[in-house]
This record gives sequence, structure tokens and C-alpha cells, in this order.
Amino acid sequence: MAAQLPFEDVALAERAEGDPTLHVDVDGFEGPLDLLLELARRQKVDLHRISILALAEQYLAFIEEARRLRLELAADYLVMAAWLAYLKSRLLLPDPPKGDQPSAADLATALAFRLRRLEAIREAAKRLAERPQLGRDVFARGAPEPVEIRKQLRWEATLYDLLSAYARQRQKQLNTRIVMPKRHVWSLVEAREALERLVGLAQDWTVLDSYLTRYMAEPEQRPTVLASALSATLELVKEGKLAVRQERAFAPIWVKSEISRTSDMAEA
Amino acid sequence: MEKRMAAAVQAISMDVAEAPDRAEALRIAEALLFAAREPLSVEELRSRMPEGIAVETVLAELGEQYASRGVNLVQVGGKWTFRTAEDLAYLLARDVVEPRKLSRAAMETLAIIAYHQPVTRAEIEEIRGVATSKGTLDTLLETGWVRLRGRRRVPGRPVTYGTTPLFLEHFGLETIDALPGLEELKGAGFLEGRIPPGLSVPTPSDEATLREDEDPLEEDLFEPLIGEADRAGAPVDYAQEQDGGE
Amino acid sequence: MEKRMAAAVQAISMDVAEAPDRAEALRIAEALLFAAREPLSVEELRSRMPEGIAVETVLAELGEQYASRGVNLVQVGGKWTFRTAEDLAYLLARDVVEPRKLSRAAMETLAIIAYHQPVTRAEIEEIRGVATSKGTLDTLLETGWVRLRGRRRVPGRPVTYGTTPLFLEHFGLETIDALPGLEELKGAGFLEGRIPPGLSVPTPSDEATLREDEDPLEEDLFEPLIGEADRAGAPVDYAQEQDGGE
Repeated sequence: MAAQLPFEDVALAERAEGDPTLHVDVDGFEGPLDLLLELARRQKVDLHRISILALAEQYLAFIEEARRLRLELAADYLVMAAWLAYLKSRLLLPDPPKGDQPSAADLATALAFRLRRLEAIREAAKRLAERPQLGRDVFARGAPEPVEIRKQLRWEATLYDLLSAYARQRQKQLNTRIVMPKRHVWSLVEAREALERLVGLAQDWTVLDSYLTRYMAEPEQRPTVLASALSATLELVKEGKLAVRQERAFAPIWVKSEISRTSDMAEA
Repeated sequence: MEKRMAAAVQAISMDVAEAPDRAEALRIAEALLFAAREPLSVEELRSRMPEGIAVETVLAELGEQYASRGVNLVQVGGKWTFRTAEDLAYLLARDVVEPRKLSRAAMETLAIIAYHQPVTRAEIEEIRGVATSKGTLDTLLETGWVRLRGRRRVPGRPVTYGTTPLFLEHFGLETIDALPGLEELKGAGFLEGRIPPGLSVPTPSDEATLREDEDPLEEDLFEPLIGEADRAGAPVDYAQEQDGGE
Repeated sequence: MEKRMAAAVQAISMDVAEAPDRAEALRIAEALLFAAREPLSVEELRSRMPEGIAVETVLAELGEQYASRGVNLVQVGGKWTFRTAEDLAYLLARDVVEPRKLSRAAMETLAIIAYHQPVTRAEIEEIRGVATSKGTLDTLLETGWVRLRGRRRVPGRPVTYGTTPLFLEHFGLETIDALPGLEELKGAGFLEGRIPPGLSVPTPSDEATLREDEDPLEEDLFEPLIGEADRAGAPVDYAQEQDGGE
């Protein structure tokens, strides 16, 4: 079966009309069904009235001849031969009483149907191939004029886009200009001036906070006033002008003029 | 009486007004069909013609005008195109660079696919009584006339084959129903037997939509024929079929 | 007399005999010209038509038949071919409008040009705090919304940019003064925070007439942006600006 020959050349020559003995040329056939169809055609009757028995005998004879010549046969040819031998025996013997198996006549009819169907589709294939084919019999426009696609860009942007783009940049500038609100700071100098006045007044122990209240009219001024006042107080203590006392941590701070005390001492 | 007169006058004036429009519609359809690389559907033509034109009427008239000419207006695969007249093939064939001729096996397989579609490889082999080589199906897929449709909803889920619009265009078929001898094949019952009884009429279908017994192809089916070849591996002898001519 | 009669009879019979031949010759020429990949010369046509045909006459007749149709027989480079009628050429082109969005960089640059015009590239870069790529300005010129106005009368004579009437039209602005100021922008929610008294928008001018500090563009400024690109070469880092969308 090492055939490299195309079907048309060999097969037609080998199966020339009127050749009494069929050449054993399996290569030319496209499988057992094709071989059977060719054998059926040789009966020269309508495929409807073909003798399946005769066909089976011819096929078996063909296979016998092939084996005699020690030709290598494809398995499916042998499978078909075995099946046809079985069919032949069934056709020759009376049908067994009704069983599960289909009758021999049914099998023969089915085979005949397959052969007719193969022939019909071959005829259809031939008629299809004979139709005027594009590029062989009929032709399309040789130089079609393609539709030119002209791309036009349409730029999309809204006034909103424009304004937000501008605002975005101005906003950046707004953000980089840091404007610090002017904070009121009670400077050390101010604190000292205020406390120096206290020196003259605080002849007895006085709570520092109560004296400073007047300078803390606004609550946010409290930290700066307290901080500066404390610093100035310590400075005045160092200079010996004030005395400071606190009973425990976070307790009110008491101040008293040292000048009055020294004068007391002097008086004493 | 007066009313009827008026109607008649209106009818005449409409005729007069329509005439140049129709002539122009014919010219436009002609130009579009001449220029196009591929056949155009009625919808494609309509979308590119002035509104309110009865495209079918224009096509019918155009077809009539060209019927006796060297170039004819034909319908292929439901679309319209100009083709050189069939009887002039002998003059034009001189141009043809030896067209690729399909082998007998391939042509037969193509016919089975066309008439029996959707059809599986096993069904093709059943009809031909011989194994179908991978080469034959590859060749047919390569022509662009045959495509993988889906998978039959049976054990093994075999791939189903069908034809393409290009098939219709190549063989100049208006629709798949225009296949030659289709009625005879159908009448003889040759197209039956593959469809589960009661499912549908045995008529070839090259519709894009799948049949009830077909599943879509998997997305990973990039190399469908490899799977097919695997399946067909063991029992058949491929050497017996020759697609040498391709 | 008899001789003349005979001649006349012969002429008539020749006419009769020739008529179908001529019709066939027309069909053949028609099909050949239709199927040809390239225009055909009279010689090429002659060599492929039945002998004894007056090809020129056939072509003249064919040309006449097609003169009023959607496809005409035309002569190009001394050869013959079918072409779509000139008045139907519009059928062979289709405009596809492709919407494209301006990149953020382009939009910002456009906004600055609109508000600060006439403005130079250096000024745009100063406001944006980033280098302006050539692509961005090219894109803006392409939109038709921005134009080159003139040259600023300062060292280096940089080009000044401004907007066009098309800009006003696209953005629905009556005049360029209709662009909202900073307070209005704040009112509309575009800006947040306090606007310091020093910060304001200059009065933009898109007038055709140049400002006092502008010179007209030179006539030889065919490719103005090339010069611009050269100028902008060294000191700026273009990588920091992304104009991906363009």
C-alpha cells in the first residue's frame, strides 16, 4: 500500500472499459466501499437492482486474487471481506427465526443504500466542481477601487475642562503663598514692665495669675502672657526685686515684693 | 371627478420627479458594486445610497440591464456583485495562473461537508467508506471554503464542519440551498441518517448559529486539527489516501 | 446600376452579419477591461479579442454606452480602464471622525494661553512650573484653537501664542473677555481659599493686531516650532511632563 500515485492516472487506466479480469490494483481505490462501487458498476445494472450476493462474490474473488499475488492489503479491505463473507452466508441460508439481529436482506439493502449514497455524493461533487468558479470561469473586478477611509480628529474639550485646568494652576500658586495670621505675643519686655509695676504694689504675697488677669483679656493670650510673665518674674527674683513661692507642682505661684521686705528688715 | 384628475396629475408629476432619482440610484449602485472588492449586501448598499431608495428594485433593474452584457450582476451568498459573464470564460481563462485543483478526495470531502453540514469527520468517513486524512481537511480549511463550526453534543464531542460565505462566493451560489442536485439527494434520503430523528429537516445549514445538537468550540481550540488527528490515530491507514495533487 | 445595387446589398448583409459580432465584441471588451488588474492598451485588447475586430471602434462605442453611467470607460496613460464616474467619487471615501481628548498638559497649556495671551513659551513654563513639550504645542496648533501671534520684542524674540476665533467658537465664548476671572472661578467652585489682593488675571487679548511689545512673525517662519524646539533644548527636563495622550 505504499502508493504515491494520484488516483486519476492509474485507476482509470487499470479499470478500462471491457477489461474482463479486474486488475488487482488496490492503490487505485479509495477504500473498500469505492472498490465495491466500482464492482457494482460492472454489473451494468441500476444500483437499485444490484445483486449484493454477486457483488460480495466478486469482492471476495478480488481479495482472493490479491492474496494469491501476496499483495499487502489494508486492514479495512479484509474487514470488509470478512463482513461480506458473513453476509454471503446469511444470504444463502434461510433467515433464522426472528432474533435481535437484522435480517440478511436488511443488511444487503443497507449496503446498497451506502453505495447509492456514495455515488450520489460523487455526482454532486462533480456537478459542484463543474460550476463556474470564481477566478477560473468568472472573474471579479481586477482592479477594485477601495473605499478610502479619511480619519478626522475631533478634539474634545469643554469649557469646564478649560476652566478647571486654569484654576488648577492658579490654585497651586495660591497654596504656595503661605500667609501666617499675625499672632499677638506678649514680649518679655512688656512682661517685665508689667511686673515692675507689681513690685511696687505686692507688699504681701499675691497670686501671680490674678495680677495678670487684666493682660489676658483674650483666652488665646493666656499662654504667651503666662510664659513671658514667668520668665520676667524669675529675672526679677534673680535681681532681688521679687520673691516667689509655690507650694507644689501646678499650684498657684505667689509673688511678693522683695524691696518692701528688705525695707521692713531695715526698719527692723 | 376633480379629485381623480388631481390624483392623476400628482401621479404623473411623481413619476417625472422620480425618474432622475432612479437613474441616479442606478448609477450609485453601479459605482458601489463596481468598485467594491467584495460582494455587498442590500443593507450595505442601502446605508450608502440616498435615503428612501428601494434598493431591491434598483438591483433588479441593474441586473436586467447587465444580463446580456459581458459583465453580469449576480447574487452570491446573499450579497450582490459584478462578475464576468460565464460564457466568456474561454477568453479570460488565459489570465489564470493555473488554479489550484483539489484532489478527488478533497472535492468529495468538500461536497459531503457542503451537502451534509454540520457534519463530523466520522460521518464524512462513513459516507466515503474511508478514513479522511488530516491533509485533506487542512487543505479544505486553507481554501477558506470550510470552517470548524462547533462540537456535536454526543460522546467524544467531535468537531462539526461547515462551509463559509467564501464557499458560496467561489462557486457562485446564491445560498446553500442552491447547491446542485440538492433536491435529488434530499428526495432519495441521502442527507438523512445523521440527524437525531425528529430534530430537524435534513437540509444543509451554513448558518452562523449552531444547531440544537451543536456546542460552541472551546476558546482554547487554537489547533483543532491536532486534537482531531489524535482521535483518529489508531484504526485507519492514512497511507491509502493520496492528496498528492495539491 | 446593377453593380451599385449589388454593392448596396452586400453592405446591408455585412451589416446584418456584423451586428451580433459587434455586440459580442463589446461584451468581450467589457469583460476583459473589467477583469484586468491594470489598464489595457488597444494592442493588448486586440491580441485577446477575436480577429478582425476594430478595437478602437468597439472602445468608442463602449465609452459612449458607459458615459452616463456610474462607471465610465476612461483612458489613462494611453490605456483603457473602467473607473467610478467622477461625480460619484465621494462614494469611495468615507470620513471617520475620531474623537480625541486633549491631554492634561495640553489642556493646562491651552488655558494659560487663553488667559495670558499673548504669551511666550517661557511664560507658560513659568506658570506651569514645568517644561512644555513640543508635542503639546504642536497638538494645540493642530486643534486650530491656538495660533502663533508674533514675536515678543525682548532678547531672543520668542514667539507669542494666542487663541483663534475657532477657540471662542468651540468653547462657546462670545469674546475672550468672557473667560471668568479668579473671583468668578472661586464662586463657581473652581478655586478654594482666599485670593490674595495681589493675584489677578491679566486681561487677555486675542486681537488680530499685535501689542506694542510684539513684532510680526517673519515671512520665512514656515516651520516655527523647529526653532522653538532648538531653543528649548538644554535646561529643561522634558521627562517630567507626560503628554501621553497625544
